[in-house]
Amino acid sequence: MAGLAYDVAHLLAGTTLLMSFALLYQRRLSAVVKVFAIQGLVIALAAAWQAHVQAATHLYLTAAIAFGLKTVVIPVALNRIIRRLGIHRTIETALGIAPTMLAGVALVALTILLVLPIAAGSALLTREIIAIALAVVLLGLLMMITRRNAVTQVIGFMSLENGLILAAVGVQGMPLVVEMSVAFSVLVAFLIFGVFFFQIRERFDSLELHYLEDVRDRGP
Amino acid sequence: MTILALLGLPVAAAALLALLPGYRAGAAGNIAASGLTFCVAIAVALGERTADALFFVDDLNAYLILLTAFAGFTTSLYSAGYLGHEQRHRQLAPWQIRFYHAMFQAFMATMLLALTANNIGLMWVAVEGATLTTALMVSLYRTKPAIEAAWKYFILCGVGIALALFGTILVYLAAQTAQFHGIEAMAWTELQLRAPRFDGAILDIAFVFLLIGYGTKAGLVPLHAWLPDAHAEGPTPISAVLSGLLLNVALYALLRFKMLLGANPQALATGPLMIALGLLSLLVAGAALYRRRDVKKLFSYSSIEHMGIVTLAFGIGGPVANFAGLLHMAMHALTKSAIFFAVGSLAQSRGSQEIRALSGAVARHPAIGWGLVVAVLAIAGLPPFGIFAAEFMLVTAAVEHMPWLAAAIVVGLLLAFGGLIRHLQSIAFAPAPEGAKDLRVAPPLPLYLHLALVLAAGLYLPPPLVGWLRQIAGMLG
Amino acid sequence: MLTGLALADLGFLVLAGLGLAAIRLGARATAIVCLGSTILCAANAAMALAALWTPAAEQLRLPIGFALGWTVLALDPLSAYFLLVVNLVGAIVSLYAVAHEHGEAQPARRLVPFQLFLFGLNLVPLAADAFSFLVAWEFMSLASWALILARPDDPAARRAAQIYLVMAVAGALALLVAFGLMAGGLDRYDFAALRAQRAGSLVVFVLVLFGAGSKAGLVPLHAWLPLAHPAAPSHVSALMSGAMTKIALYAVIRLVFDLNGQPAWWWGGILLVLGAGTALVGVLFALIERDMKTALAWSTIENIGIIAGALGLSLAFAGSGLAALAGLALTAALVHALNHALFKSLSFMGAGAVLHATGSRDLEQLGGLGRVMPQTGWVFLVAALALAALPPLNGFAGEWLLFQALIGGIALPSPMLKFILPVVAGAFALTAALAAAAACRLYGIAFLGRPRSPAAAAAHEVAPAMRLAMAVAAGLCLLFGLFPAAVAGLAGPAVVQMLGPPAAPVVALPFASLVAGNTAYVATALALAGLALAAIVLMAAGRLSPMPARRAPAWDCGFPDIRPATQYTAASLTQPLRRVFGRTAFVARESVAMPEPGDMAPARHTLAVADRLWQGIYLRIDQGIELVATQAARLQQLTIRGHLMLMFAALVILLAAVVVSR
Amino acid sequence: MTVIAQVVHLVLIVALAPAITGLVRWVKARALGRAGPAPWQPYRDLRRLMLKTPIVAETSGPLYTAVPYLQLAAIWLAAAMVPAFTYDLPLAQAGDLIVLAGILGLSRFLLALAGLDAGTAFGGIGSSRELMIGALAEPAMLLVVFTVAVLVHTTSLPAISAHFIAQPVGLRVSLGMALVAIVIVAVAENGRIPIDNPATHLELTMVHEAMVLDYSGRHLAAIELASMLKLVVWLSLIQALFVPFGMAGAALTALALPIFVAKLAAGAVALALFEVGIAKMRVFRYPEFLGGAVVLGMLATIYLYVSHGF
Repeated sequence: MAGLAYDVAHLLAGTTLLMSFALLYQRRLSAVVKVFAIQGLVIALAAAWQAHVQAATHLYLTAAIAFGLKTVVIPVALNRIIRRLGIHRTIETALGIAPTMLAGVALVALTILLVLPIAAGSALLTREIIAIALAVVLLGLLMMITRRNAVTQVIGFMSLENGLILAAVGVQGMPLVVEMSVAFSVLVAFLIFGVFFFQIRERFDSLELHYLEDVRDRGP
Repeated sequence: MTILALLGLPVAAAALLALLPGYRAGAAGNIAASGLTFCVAIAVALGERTADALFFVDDLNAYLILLTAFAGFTTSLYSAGYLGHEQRHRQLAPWQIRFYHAMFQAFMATMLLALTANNIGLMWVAVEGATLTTALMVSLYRTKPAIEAAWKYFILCGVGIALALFGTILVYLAAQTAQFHGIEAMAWTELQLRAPRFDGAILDIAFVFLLIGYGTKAGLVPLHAWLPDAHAEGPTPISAVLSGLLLNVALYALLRFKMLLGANPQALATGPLMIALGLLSLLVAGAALYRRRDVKKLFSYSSIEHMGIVTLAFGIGGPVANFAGLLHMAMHALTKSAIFFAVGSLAQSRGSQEIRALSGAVARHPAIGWGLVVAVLAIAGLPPFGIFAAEFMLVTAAVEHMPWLAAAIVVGLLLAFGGLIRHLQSIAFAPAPEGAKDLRVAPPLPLYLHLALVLAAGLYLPPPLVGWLRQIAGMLG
Repeated sequence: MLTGLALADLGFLVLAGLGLAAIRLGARATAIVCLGSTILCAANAAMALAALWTPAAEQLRLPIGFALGWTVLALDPLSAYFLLVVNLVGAIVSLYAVAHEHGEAQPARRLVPFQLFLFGLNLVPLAADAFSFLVAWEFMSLASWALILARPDDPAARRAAQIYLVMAVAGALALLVAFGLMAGGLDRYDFAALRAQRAGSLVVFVLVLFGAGSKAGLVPLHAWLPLAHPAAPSHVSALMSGAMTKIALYAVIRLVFDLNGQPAWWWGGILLVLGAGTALVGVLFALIERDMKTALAWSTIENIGIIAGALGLSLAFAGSGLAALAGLALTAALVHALNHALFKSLSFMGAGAVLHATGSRDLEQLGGLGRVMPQTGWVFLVAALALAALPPLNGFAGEWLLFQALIGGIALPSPMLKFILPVVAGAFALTAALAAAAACRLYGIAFLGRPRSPAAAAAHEVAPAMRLAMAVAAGLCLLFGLFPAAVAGLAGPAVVQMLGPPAAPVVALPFASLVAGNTAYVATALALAGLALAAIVLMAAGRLSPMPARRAPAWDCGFPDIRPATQYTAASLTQPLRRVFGRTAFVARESVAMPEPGDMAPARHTLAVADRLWQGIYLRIDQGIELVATQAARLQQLTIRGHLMLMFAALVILLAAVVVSR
Repeated sequence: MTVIAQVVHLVLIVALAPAITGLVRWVKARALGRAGPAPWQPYRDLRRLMLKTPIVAETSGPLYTAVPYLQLAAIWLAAAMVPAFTYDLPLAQAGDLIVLAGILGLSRFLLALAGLDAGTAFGGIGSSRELMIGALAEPAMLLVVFTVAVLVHTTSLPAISAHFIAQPVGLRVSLGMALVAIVIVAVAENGRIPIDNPATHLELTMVHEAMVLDYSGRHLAAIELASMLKLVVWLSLIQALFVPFGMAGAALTALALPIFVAKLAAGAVALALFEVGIAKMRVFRYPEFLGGAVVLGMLATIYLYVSHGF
């Protein structure tokens, strides 16, 4: 049982990381949303699997939230935003795809170096989970800073959050996971609301309110 | 029990104030609630040190609870006058004032929750809640710059807070390595006891994320970008509590984690990381003080600088430097909010917060102007004020441990001083701009109250207080 | 005694409170407050004198101030001596202020900081722990900053105040680090504890030189001084120049001689050379500055250089184990400190009287004041003679001792110092001669000749209290000039305290003569002889030349133009010297605009003087700060994505640091 | 006994001073092939001036009339401090070379003030140049003092003379340099050629004469006498420092006084011949001339170190 639990969890975690790379790889907005939905699904599965393995019912709730929000609601909402605001379908990158991938690999290498000193097998899965979650978090952040479209940045942020959930559900008996994921969802909701409300088409920092020039730090 | 009262009071007040119509009743309710909270905070600070599953009180958080409740109370006094002016001059609609009051109490509730929470997750939730409430308050004026500032604040702190959550989860994971599970494994009191057996390597990674996450909230360079804008665009009382309270609470969170790592023999020394960020904050913010046009941005950079100093102090560690850090936290909170009180009143009188537009303060508003002069001299670290005492301890402690660091600190302090004094002189003493009209503003009493406290702390700290602070400094290791 | 001094010091705070109340009470209350500080200062001076008479070490420990320790106040000969300096000046200047403040707008603006300034000045010598020392030190800076800002509408005053305060704080921070180094991890900052572990650290020495030197005006840390002194009201300039710079020197002596421990001989060499450079730079600028008070400020720099040189010499001797010579040099420094305090405050009060009477400090607008304000004229002549370091005034005594110490320097074992000595001696001699030229210029242009402006012609004598204060100061200058040994005697206990019994200055009391080796300076005897000879000359002239003098227009070699503009001006008087030194210490650019032949326009001579040190150091620093500030400001201009990038970078760097450090 | 010697000294120098100046002028005239006034002509000049009505500029103040007497008294005092036929003089014990320099400085200071008091252009010229010369001469003078002090370990004039009499140090490079330096200083201080021409009538080149241009009668007499006395001070200073031979100590010797007068006369003749041999310098070459003296003074000290060992 332990072997299977380990293998499945590892597989799901690995898939999440793969999806993070896939997110970085995509050039088209709709594809990014799709990949993100898949990553949400994987996370939901991972949570559900852990709920099953640890016999922790509250993790089912987490899985349900992840599935509901990340696989259904948010992708739909994002697609609507894209349509409504007429956002370009291609992604404007600050750093080319290939360099981004290279940077991603470097980050993964960094995470490996970081987790190496952790005593192996001291607890179930700890080292592997940390390595992958760390990589997902860093890749999410990388996506936020190398992609210019607001929608991709929001997705980067949520992918970062996926890393958190991966870490949180992967360990035995982490309390308050549900509470925290709810609190986090509020944050995300605000974010999406903000993007929608301020009609942010391209970037976070151009609120498209035509006053940018005279407000951004009126000082020099 | 008192803890519940401490947290329940602002929550209830927030709900009540959201419903209470009218500026007068709202302001009175806000003051009353804050005053009561302050009284309860005194009771908590004087009362016994308790710990249960969710909440606890020890010397460290009792100190900050007292400080937070006090500054919250005085700021509520100030904001009554501030909002009165805004209301008279139709800057804010009644619903906005009502919203402000509710949010003020909600913010106080999150601050106190973050301080009293005996759970790393709960504390995180509280800090996130504080982000949301303050983001809403920053955008209170609904002007475009205000909304932009709130947005920037929200995004940067959102990412920061996400990283902090990751760090929090990692700490729990580290606890796992010591076969330590469940809700206790997130309680400060328990974690602190068992930290020596945790896997140090995980704690290291966790601390980096926590440092970046809560460091964003504390406004450390290079994570500080949200801070000046948020301070500048929000209502001035909010600038005062952001600088005086929120930054301290974020640092408090860092301190707690630092203590955990300190207890673990395998874990990395956290000092150098904090020293690096603190020094960077001090130097960069000090340099950034020079080219400022907006007075509130100016003083928010000064807040960054002081957070840098406090972080440095705790990074150096040891009884003297920790004492300095603790004293500095309180002194900075009091002085900086006093400065915002003065600056807010002046800006209301002139209808502008451009430094150039504010000149002639001493000639036109002697009471507020001199108050500002004294407060800025105090924040700049001149005696006989409390910050000088704290900086004295910090520098001597730094000299003792790493002389080169003392040199860097001194350069940073001087740089910041030069920037502050340049603007202070032009605000306070340069002749008022041609045709400047001044609306009447009453000198804010909390300004003088804070200054009196800061002065008193510089001249004489009562031995019980010194003993208390020494004890906390000892706890911090 | 110490309790009395401490209580009197608190009295200044009370007076400051009264001064605040005097906002509404008007001129009478102002005068009362100033009189109050006169009395307090006089009482303090008397107590300090008594403490010097019966040298003893007293200590008070108060449970206030520093949170992690006690406030320790102590009175020993060194602090008593400097308290005497401060309070002599303080008493005289307060008396002057009684009338000077009369009729000024917003008296509280000056009255309150003035009392606080006196408080700080009195507290520094008493403070015997690092914390209260620095508190008092900064208090002094702050109060004087407020005084410089007494007329804030003047942009020059604001600029001066800003530069002053920043440099003062820089100095205080340097002292703070020095104290931290001296405490060496003991976490005890009272002087007794510091003294117990004297390590003789070079870094401390350098920091003290920077910290106290910036307050004293040691070149190249002098930039604030010529800006701040003229900007402050005259009685404040007197106090700053007379007392505050001395307190800075007190800090040097206290920290270097007393607390830091055995110096290496070559430290003294550094200070000696710095002192000589300071003296030269100061006097050269005093020679060309046309603003009276600025010229006096430069002269203060010069005298600080002389005192610093003497201190350096004393250190070199002490480091080479020559206690007696070290005592001689330290005596020179202390004697000159007291004397300079007196004559420089007298000069500033005189300049203040001129400003009061004519509304101008510009030498080119003055002239002939000796006839319209004769009493001020005579006291200023005394000041000028003292400034010129001429016998029998008190400015000479200290320089005489310094030269004796320099000559004693041939006993130094180090060849390097021996080579430096003649150069330094030449520099100090040049300084003395140039100081005489500068003093001659100040007095000669302002008080002699014919008035160069209507304001100068219409000047009137100043209020009696101001004249009284100046007369007291002038009287003391004469007294200390004629009895230089008395001053050396006062300095004696402090010298012995710093350097041990063999260093006691040799003072032969019967003739009140200063003795160094087998050389003596008996001012009284020479003055009596000079007076007798003058009497003989006068009698002989009266006997042999019976014709009464007749008044007539000046002949001037038949040159008929009697317009005041034909007189020599302040600029032209020292033009030859300016030419000689115009390419070294400063950059003097002269240009003459001659009109075309036939054009009736007057020719114009313009003179621009720039301080090389200002351009070379201060402007560079300013530019550097501007550059850094621009970069730091640019950080704020980034987009949100840019800020996120910074956050990401910080995260990755810290993570990498964690990896590397394991 | 010493007091009597002092009084004799005081009277002697003031009586001799005009004669010495007269001697210089006479020798100069002779050397130039003119007959020249008799050496005692200065006495007549002084008497004539004393009998004239002094005219005082209207624009001048009280200092103006006081300065001639004060200045004369100061120089007389300075003269009294320099060992002459004996070094055991009370006033010479009361001060040293540095005090002497100070008193001479005082007299210069007073005269420069007097030049400014009338508010005339020429007075200013004189004062201005006098101040420059004084400023440049003083370091040279002090370096000479320094050289001597290194050798004798004191700046007290009687002690120096006594030392050189008791243990002649012989000819030394450094003393030679110091001598040249002090001669240059003396030339400058006394306003002799090449620095200043006491006999000039060209106002623009005047220094000392320009300063006192407006003085007349007894005031001018006092100033003239003072400058004559000053020459004696410098001549006796040079003899006291460099050729103190024949000088008496505590016990007076019969030859001391004639030897002193002879040394003064020899100095005067030497000065006159020196002046005949060179031309007046431009004002802006003074720094080079006096700077040479400073360098010589410094070299003198350093050579002393060399010969003494460090």
